[in-house]
Amino acid sequence: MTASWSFALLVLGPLMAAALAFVFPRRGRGVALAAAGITAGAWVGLVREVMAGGVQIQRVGGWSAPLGIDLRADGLAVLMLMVTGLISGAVTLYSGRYFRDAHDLESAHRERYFWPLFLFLWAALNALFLSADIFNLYVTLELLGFAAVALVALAGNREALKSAMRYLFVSLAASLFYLLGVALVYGQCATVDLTLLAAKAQPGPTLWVALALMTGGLLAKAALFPLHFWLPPAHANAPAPVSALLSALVVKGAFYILLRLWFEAFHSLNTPAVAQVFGGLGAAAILWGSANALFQPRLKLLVAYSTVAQLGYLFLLFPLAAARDGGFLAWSGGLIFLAAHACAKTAMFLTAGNILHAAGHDRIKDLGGITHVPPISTFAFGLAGLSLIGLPPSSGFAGKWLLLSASLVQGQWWWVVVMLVGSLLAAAYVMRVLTRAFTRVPDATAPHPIPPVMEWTALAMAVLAVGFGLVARWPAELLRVGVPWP
Amino acid sequence: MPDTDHRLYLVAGAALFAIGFYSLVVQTHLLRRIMALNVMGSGVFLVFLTLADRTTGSVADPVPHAMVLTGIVVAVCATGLALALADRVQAATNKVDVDDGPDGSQDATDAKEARRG
Amino acid sequence: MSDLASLQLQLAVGAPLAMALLLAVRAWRHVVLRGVPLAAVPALLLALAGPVGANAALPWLAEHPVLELDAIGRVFLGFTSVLWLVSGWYARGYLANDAHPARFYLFFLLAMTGNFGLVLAADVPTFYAGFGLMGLASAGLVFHRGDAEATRAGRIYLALAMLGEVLILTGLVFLVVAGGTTQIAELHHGVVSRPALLLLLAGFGIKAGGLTLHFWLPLAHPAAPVPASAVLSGAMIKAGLLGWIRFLPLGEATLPGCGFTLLSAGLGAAFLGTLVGVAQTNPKTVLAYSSISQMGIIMTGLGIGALRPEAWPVMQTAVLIYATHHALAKGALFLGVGPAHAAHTRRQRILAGVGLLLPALALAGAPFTSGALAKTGLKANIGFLPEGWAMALAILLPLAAAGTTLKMARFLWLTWPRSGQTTVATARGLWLPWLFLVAATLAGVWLLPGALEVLPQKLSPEKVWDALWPLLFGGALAALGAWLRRWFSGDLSRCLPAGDMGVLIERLLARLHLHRPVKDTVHHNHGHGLSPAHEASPWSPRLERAGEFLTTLEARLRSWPVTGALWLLLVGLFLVLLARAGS
Amino acid sequence: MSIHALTLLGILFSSFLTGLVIFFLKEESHRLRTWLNMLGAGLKLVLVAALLWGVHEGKDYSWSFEFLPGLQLALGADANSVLFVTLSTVLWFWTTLYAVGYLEDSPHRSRFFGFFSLCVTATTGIALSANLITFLIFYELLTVSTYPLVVHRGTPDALRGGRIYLTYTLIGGTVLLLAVAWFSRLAGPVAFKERGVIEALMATHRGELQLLFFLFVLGIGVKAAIVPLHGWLPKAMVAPAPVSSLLHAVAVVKAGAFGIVRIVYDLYGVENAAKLGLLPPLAVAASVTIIYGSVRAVFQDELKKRLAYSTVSQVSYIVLGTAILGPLATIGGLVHLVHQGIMKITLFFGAGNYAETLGIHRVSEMNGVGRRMPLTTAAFTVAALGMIGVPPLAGYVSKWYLKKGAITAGDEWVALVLAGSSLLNAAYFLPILYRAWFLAPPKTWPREHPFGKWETHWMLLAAPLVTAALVVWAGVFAESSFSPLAWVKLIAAREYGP
Repeated sequence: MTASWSFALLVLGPLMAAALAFVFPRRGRGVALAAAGITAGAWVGLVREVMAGGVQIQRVGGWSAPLGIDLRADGLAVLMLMVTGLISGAVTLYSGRYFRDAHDLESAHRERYFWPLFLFLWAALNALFLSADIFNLYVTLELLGFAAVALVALAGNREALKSAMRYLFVSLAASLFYLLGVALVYGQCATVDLTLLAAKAQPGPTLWVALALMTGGLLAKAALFPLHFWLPPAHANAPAPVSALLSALVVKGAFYILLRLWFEAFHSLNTPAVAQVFGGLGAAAILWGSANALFQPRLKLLVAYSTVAQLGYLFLLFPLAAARDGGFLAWSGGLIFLAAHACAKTAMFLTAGNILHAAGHDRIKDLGGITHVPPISTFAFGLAGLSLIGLPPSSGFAGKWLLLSASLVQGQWWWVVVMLVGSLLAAAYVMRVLTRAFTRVPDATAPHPIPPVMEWTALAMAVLAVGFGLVARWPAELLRVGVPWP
Repeated sequence: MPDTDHRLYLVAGAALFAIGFYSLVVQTHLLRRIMALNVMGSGVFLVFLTLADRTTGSVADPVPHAMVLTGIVVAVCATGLALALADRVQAATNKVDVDDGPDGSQDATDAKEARRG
Repeated sequence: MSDLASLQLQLAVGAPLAMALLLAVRAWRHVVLRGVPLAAVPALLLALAGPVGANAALPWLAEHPVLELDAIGRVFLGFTSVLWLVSGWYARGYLANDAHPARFYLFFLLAMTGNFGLVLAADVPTFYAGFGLMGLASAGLVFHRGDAEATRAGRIYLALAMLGEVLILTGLVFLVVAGGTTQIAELHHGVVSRPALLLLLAGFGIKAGGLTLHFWLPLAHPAAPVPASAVLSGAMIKAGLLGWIRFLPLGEATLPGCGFTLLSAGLGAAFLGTLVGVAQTNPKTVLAYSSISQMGIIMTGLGIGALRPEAWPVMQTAVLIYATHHALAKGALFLGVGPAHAAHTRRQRILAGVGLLLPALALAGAPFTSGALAKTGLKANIGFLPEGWAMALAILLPLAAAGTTLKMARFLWLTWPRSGQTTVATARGLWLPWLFLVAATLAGVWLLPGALEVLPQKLSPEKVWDALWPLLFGGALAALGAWLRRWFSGDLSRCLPAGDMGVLIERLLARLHLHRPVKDTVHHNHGHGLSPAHEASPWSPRLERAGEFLTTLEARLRSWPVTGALWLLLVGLFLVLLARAGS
Repeated sequence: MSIHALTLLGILFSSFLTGLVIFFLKEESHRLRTWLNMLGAGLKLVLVAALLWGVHEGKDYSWSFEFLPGLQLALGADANSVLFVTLSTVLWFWTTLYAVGYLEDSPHRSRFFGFFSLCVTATTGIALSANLITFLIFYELLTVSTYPLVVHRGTPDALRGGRIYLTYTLIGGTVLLLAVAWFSRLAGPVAFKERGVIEALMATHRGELQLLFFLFVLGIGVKAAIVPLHGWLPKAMVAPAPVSSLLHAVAVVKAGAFGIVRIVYDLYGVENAAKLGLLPPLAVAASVTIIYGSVRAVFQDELKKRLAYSTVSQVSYIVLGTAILGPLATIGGLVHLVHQGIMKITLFFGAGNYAETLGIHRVSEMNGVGRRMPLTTAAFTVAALGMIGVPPLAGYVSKWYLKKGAITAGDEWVALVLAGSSLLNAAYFLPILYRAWFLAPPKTWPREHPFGKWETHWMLLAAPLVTAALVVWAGVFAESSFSPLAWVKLIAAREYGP
């Protein structure tokens, strides 16, 4: 019973809030907080059901698949919902102050649109994680894309608009790739329900084409190297909280669908060769993204490229989790890593926002003069960096450790090498920023004071990114619920 | 209905999709790109409808129609959003075609003195 | 063991240490300075009256006794304490107007502590502790004067002292491991360990000024203030000897290698000392060289002991006698330098002359002197040696004696109190201690155990002649030299500089430029100084270029056409993969 | 949770919480910060004392918590860890006192002391970690928490030093991570145990174990500054003096040495390591380091650089001790863990005092400093002589046992290496002492900074004097039952038990 309520509230809560916030622009913050409260409650109810009674399925309007629309919550979905909730909560707190910047005349106007879009995005995400069929996934993905693009455009300046435009084109094209795939799949199997597909899917030319198209589209949305071309500008030019949302959650949506496809619906087609290619692309992303992050002129660009790199780690999950022994190690490892990266990235982008706010720019080479003034933000950045580098006991370490041991168990040592090199590169670019924090410059410019709530939210997320590693056992158990294992 | 027609429609849809994608990639004018996307979309819908007729019964499968309808709605929204955004871009850059040089990240320009830091 | 005895032992070592520590307290400093000579009194009393076998165990330090007084130790403690006492006494006058008396006495007392400690040590760590303390502290004495000469001497001394101590420590550890105990008395029931033998020979050889390791000595002894050189040359140098006696398995095993090394090194030292010594112009340097040759002669004694274990008991007596004799005489000569320079009145001059002459004769081994006694003691045991060596020694030892005479003549020549010499040096408080030591020189040896057994052989006429002819020969040589000197003028010590080999080594090092000049890079920002605002790039230039290349490449990659193509490629790739898997 | 577990956690948190609080203190609240520091240090001291007693009584201390499926975060206290934890705690107390005096009215003190406390937390964590993964965690924490201290001054030099430090340590950490992961895969998540845990694998995985050992040493050797992994140490000298003392005596380098001890004794087991033929290479590496470090030290004019290189060589004594089979060498190595600590920290305190009071940073500026600052210089002298191995000071005891152990084990060459290193130590320490005591002081010092009654700030004076006293105590009373040596003998007995 509670489950069905949870489903409803998780999707409708933010959606209603979005509508309200649109109608009452002044009340945006309060509405969002309320939505956060509601979703949190709903999530708690849901997670208790899932832990107790396993996978929860909700048939909307009582229609069952293939005709009806199913909502489904297993361990993976619940975990994603949790991450979404956490990040959105933080962003809510942060943005409540962020858009009240007296120095920026447009900020009020921005805030007016921020709240509805943000809540809409939140609703789309929750819906995405709960949907159980590939067409629903398409719809939610599309909605997610719209919200995201609009949010990027919110920054309003030239670069932001241009990157938003490009983002929109890519995301639409990608969705169409995906949709075409869906069409073919339906044509072949006459269903779009994930579980039914798992049973029905027979390898055949149509499905091959379909899966290839879907994967291609989703890879573009997940900005996996070499299709990351839209991500850095979009993430770097969006307002700080938006960048946080994009890096932490939006790209993960596409990744989530990929997991559902390859490990659930079409696991029969998931061959080692495919898995290795995914892994290879992931590895390339790690190296390429980190290497580029090393040379970025602006803080937010650096963080964006680090996202490109970190997404690569997620894709190492494919070759490792597909294998028989140590598969679950990698599965849980990859997803814990996902959560870790979400928290850490949020913290980083929020910190970047703070620094931008304090210094009026985010050119790394000129940060020396000021960064040591807001120590809390620096501290937050450092902690988040800890998790990105994967230093123990951070959650990043927990995830990396599981992936490492999985690859060692399976003797796929090359991934080990990639991961370790990746950590070192991460250390290099994180330190590039932190070093500035310690530089002492005689003529340090007096910074623009940062509202405490913004600093503390960033710090909280960073602490979460580290502390989450100490309780990483719990998500690992959660993920066992309805683990999509053939 | 013989399969040949199916294959014809499918090929046509695929062709539309390909053409759309091609021009999305090569065109720089924003409106053209938006239209390219719509062409791609139509290709997909065509494929959908074709496949709806898979069953050799009197009545076609309703689900694809539903999906296509949804798809069209989405496409319309997308086009709307894209047009609005394009308008803003034009206002900001007073250009209608966005070249792909320094896009947002100002790589080429900032990169050099960036590396001093 | 009675507590009294153990207390005596502790006092003997503790007294100088305590005084050294008291020096730290400014308030009591002047009191301590006055009382310095007393520091050696407990040791002297112990040497005279202490019961042999007395030992002191300090439970909080180690479970076994750490200090013990045995027969050998007693002899060494005897002359050592006398020397320290007298020098301390002498120093009070000598340093009357010195800049840093406290510093001098600090090192003086510490060295004294070490010296007594090593003499009385019952176990290896204690011995080494004493040895190390003495070695380091005496460096302070050598440095004391602080002028260029002293600094150079101190450096070289310190270098060799450290080398010696390291060798010794290593050797001792080998010994302890082989013997399975740290108690000196029980060490040699274990097997003889070759490396230990080697290391100890070299290590103590440095202290004892054995040939090739001796060159620090003629630099250090003169550089130190007179009272310090007296103890250096008289007492501390004997620590090396004691080390050998204690740690070489003498009288237990036949050690041919060791024995021949000692013999040859000893003889070599004896003659090299003469050769270079006579060339010196500084009387103290001459004395230092004579110490080298004297120690050389003693080493021959040890050598015999090493070759012929059965001979060792007798040899030991002889060696002890010789050591005592040399210590006292050499001390007297060093201390004599001061008064001799300061002698103004005629009476003083005569007194000084006699005072110098007596120990000089003794060293030269004139009949009826301690020197003669010591030499006879040594010669008596040559018989133990194989023929060749016996013959050689029978000839060489007298020649060495002649050499000693020559050096003594040179020394007297250089220091002989002449009328009308006006030196600023006031001799207040120098005469008494010095004369006391001269007396001790004449008397001291006869107190030793075994001295009187040697005596009867000594009185026979041929023995007297044996003692006499080297003296006359040496005298003749000296006269000849003095006569030649009329025609040949010029400083011999130029071509035979003090610290013969050391000089060569110094030159070698200088050639190697080991002491690189430190480049004066500016290190101001080491303090709290602030940095210039702009910092250099974190990346190396090559890395920077790599970075530029990377970013431009990335820019290309991110253009629409490229990505579009890649996109399609990816889709195709997956298609192919799937197909290959499927079919 | 048992009282024992609480003790363990208390030891960690006494400094951790202090650190956290201090971070958010106002820069001005100097008194409060000082009190907090001393309070934390004192509390930790008390707890460690309790621990020391308990372990001596043979009580069992352990606490664990599963943070990943199959991965325990486990703390425990055996003789080894107690040795290290005691050392670091005692020295931390004095270093804190010293640092308070040293950093008076310099900026960013809250940041400094915050990380200072974290650093020590990590160190004690390393000491108390009962299994490999916990060790790894604290090891990395140490790396991270030390960096801000190294770059504290924020000068270009400091930043460069910090960068080099991080580069080395992070790469080392990564290698260690690999080794740990691999080892856990091989032997499962094992806990440290006296005489090792790998008997079962010896027969089957010989080669793998050897490779792993190499990786371990490579990873930990960076912190232990084994040549050629030592490059960061001299560069890190730009840090303020208390940090250098921390790096060299209490935390980082020590953690490295201790790590190697752990790996050899409690993971592999020294007998097993010998069977695998792992010890000789380690011994060679250590010897090379000893000689190389000393030689480099001779040519440094910058006082702290000289000390740094001397650390490079001195710390490898510990490694050398572990690399030689036999209780005697073990004793020598482990006791040097303590002795090197107290001696080196004294030296750095001295160097700091010279820099702080007179602005002296180079040996060539030290003429006659003994007259100006007799007490400091006396402490410095004691420590330096101890380093050379002059009896009866601490260093002499370690060298004695090391040599004895080496010769007993039949590695005579090691004895010669030690002899050579003592000579070199003398070669770079005695000139300093000579300058300090015998040469005439200059008219004016580079940057004199008057401190009222004493020759320098009393806090700066107290610390070195106490540690110097410790040096003497550890040497003179070595054989007594209240000395590092006695405790180390206990450890050796347990490591080589029946």
